[in-house]
Amino acid sequence: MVCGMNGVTLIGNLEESARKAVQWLVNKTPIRSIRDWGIAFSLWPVHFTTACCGAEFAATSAPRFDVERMGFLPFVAPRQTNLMLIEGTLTRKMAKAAVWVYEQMPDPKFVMAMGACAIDGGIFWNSYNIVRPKDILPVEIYIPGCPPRPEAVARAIIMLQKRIREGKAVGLKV
Amino acid sequence: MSEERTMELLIGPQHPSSGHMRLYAEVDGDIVVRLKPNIGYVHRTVEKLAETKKYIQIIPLVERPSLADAANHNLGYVLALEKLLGIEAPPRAQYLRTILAEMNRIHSHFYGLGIHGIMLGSSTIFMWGFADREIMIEMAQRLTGARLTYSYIIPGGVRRDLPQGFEEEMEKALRYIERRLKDYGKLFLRNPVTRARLEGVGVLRKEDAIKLGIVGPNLRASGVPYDVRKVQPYCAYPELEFDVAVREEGDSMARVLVRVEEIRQSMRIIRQALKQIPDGPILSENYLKMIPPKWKEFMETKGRVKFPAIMANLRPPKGEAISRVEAARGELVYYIISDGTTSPYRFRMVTPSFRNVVLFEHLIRECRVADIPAIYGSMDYFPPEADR
Amino acid sequence: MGSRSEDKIEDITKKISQSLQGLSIEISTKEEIVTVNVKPENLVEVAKKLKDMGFDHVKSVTAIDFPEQKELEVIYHVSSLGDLDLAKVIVTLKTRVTSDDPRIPSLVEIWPSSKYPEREEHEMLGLVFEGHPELERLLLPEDYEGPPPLRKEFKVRTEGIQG
Amino acid sequence: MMNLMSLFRWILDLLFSPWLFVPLIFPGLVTVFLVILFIIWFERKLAAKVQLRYGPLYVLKQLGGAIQLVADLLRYLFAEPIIPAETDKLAFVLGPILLFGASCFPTVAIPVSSSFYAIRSDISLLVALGLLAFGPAITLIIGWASNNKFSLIGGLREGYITMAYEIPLFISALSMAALYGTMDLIEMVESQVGWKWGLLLNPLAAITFLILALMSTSRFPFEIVEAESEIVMGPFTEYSGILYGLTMGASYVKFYVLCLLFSIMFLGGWKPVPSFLSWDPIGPALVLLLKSLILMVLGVFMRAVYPRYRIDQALKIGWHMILPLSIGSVFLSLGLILLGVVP
Repeated sequence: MVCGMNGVTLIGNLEESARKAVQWLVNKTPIRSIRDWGIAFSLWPVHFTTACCGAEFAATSAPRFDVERMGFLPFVAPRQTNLMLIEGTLTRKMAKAAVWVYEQMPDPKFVMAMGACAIDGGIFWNSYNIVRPKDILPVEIYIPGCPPRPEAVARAIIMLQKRIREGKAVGLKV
Repeated sequence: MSEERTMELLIGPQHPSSGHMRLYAEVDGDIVVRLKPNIGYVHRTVEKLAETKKYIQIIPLVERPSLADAANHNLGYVLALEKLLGIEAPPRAQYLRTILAEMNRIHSHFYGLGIHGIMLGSSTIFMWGFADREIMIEMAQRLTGARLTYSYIIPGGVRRDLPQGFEEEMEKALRYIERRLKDYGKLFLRNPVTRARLEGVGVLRKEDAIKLGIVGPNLRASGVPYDVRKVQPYCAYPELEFDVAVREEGDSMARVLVRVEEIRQSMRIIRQALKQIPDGPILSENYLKMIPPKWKEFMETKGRVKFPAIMANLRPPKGEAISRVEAARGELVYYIISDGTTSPYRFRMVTPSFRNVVLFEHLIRECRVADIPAIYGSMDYFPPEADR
Repeated sequence: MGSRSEDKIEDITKKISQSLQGLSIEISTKEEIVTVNVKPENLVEVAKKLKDMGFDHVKSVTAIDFPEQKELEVIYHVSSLGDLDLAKVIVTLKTRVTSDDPRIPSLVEIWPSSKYPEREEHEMLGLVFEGHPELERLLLPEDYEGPPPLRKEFKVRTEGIQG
Repeated sequence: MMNLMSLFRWILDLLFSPWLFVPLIFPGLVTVFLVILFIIWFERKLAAKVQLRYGPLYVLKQLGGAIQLVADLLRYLFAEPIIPAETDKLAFVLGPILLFGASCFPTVAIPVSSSFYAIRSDISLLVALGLLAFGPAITLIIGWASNNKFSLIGGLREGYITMAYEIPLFISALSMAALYGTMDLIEMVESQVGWKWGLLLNPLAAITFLILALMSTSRFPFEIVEAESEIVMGPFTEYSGILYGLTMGASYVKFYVLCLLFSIMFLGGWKPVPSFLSWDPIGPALVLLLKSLILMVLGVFMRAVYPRYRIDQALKIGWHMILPLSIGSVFLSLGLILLGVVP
């Protein structure tokens, strides 16, 4: 795309160079570490309960295991959130919905799979209506247990925060 | 009319107050003309899997669909299995089963109250509900060792005996919950905004409730005193007196008040059960004699049950059995047809939420868009339990 | 169970057998469960009679696949909510239908509470209820084409050492 | 060297001159951001305290998680701002920027002290309220532009609610103007001499103004425009990244401006300036800020107490209860003037 400005013609793709500039700027360590710190302490999971582990997920944000201390605020719409928590079994119908919601979320986004059913089918392993989350979504952290105890979910959140701040999280991409 | 007046609103699986299902709402301005639920998002084929599992393996399978109310589901299945096997649990085990069932009812009602609170916008009631639920979960953890999925009730009895000092701690917990229920009354039940949002909303008349076969607190809030614990008492309910919480109005507020009243009744039941609990074995006689003496002595000292070898390959005689249990959300029916092998020929599990699905189309009609979460929350509908 | 309620169940079963005189094949009772075997043709009249007697709702509709006799058995568990005496009794209404053309009159007009259970049995075992207002898919995903899942020939993976 | 110093002094004078200090520093941009950071954090901590838990803590453990909002804003800054394909792109992107701007404009008309103000006009109350009336129109544009059913319903709800609260808001403000005999905010504060605050003179107008402030910025129990459990996020459902950050901040800024107006009209503005703080722009500014912060904490505490009303109930309250009350407050002011009670 060529754009002329008072006689000076610029050649080359503007978006491409803008994206490179952003990546160069963001990858400078001070900005990168501040960004990772910001993302780590404001992990908002989208309100998308997939199965019965939702009861234990709700218990983690309840007063006894209050995970809002880590800045973890279950939020409403996919657009404003950056974490998707697969709570329990993913049936085929729900898997379609999970993929749509995942694609609607803005870019630095992470996926956590909670419960034995989300790891490899759990007690419903031989059901004909079950999908493994690892086949359809880039899952970062698996939480064993059926249902996992709220302490396990809180520990998984802290592990995800550490991974983000070390830059190893898959969802960071840029 | 040529031009389209109504707009189809998809309140899909990803929505703060839709739960694990999609609601097709025909909306004309702010008025909901018609609402059709599309369930099946958590259909994990429990009935088909039960045909591939052994009888003892079905206990954890049966608890998963209704996680918030696992003890009643476990109890219902084991009662049906005991009818097939023709054995009876000893009196002490009957009392232990009743205590766990009522504890589970209390924290399942708090779960329903909390979810209803967040749907109305009051996040405080969600947090309070889940805080008080943790107390009963902690007591259940002391009794059975697990938070939600207890698998505590086995054919012929229960797995563990009362731990030391359980009665005093339970008395403290119940007294704390009674104090908390007063705060709920002040902040939520008598709050002018809640009353404006719930009273007169989603009225279920008595004849419609009976015609549609509604169960549980939704039915008793419309004036029908049907409670399986009174109609066909099981476990230790014949010896315990409690009354059935019934209200006449049938609107959303009545359903919430029935659940709060049932929490009080369950506390009363637990107190009586803990006082009258008889001594004796916690596993039925014909399984006790199969256990080698060394393990039997272990069972006396530790108060924990060692499974006899026969449990692995239970082969109930050919035949069928049906059992009814009053789960937290309503009447739960199990129908097992066995053909003499180690796994059932046909396993039918009708959960209370599945019988309340018809409420969606019936109740949420000609009401406001803002009434959808209000009525949905008042039904205490748990989608995984309905989809099985 | 006090003796008073035993004889109450006796006279309820007597009332049922009187009212279903010629229609049913045989009636048997075991504790509080009254089993009524019926031919598919006169299922609707039996249902009407039971409804008039006070059994006002369907607890569950179960269909069982018997591949050897190539038959589907449909079981209606019916009881009463309004009248607490009748509520003690569960009437089990059983009919048999050939499994390659499973047609059965739907009882939704008589008992509206059987709308969703019948839909589920239609989806799970391919049973067609004539006269059902919306006989569509209920639990399975939209793009599911396989045979009805609860039929015996629909096999599901089992553990290797099941034996 | 000299001109460098004079240049620096010139910039300092310019900065501290009223025309730039008011819109930029005190009631303006910098204080707005600080107030947003503080009030949202305090709201979450207050709600958490009521709900038997801690609220944001480990962001900065010593200060009780004070910079939680900095982390949230940073996340919004670096999140990808998604602009859906079918939306009306220009209106979609400009909407939040205009909304945030429209909420910040009225701070220009708010005086800091009797001698330090950006614009002095004898109708500065009308200027502030008039600029405030921009917001709802832009929310309608946002709701319409983001081509999403829930945001369409949210935008329409904003339209309904605006009718219900805008008129009584003006009436109760004008009843106070009638009481003081002027519409100039500075004279209003001057005339509240001693402890004759507007609140004590005409409590009816104070109550209606406060309730309408809650209703206009959709705070609980009137959180109807972005009712989470019914229409996801209302008009702001489709926004992600910094665009959503702006819309979230806009309602808090509008509430901040309304609280400033309330404390000027009813709580005697910057009147009792304590002696140790008497340096002209800073002393009165801090007193005014303190009063409006207390009011904001009260408004924000409602989240922990009330569920939310339905749209028709809120409109009924607006039209049937608050409008007559505000008309009543006008008569109360007239009565006070006749009795000669007025300052």
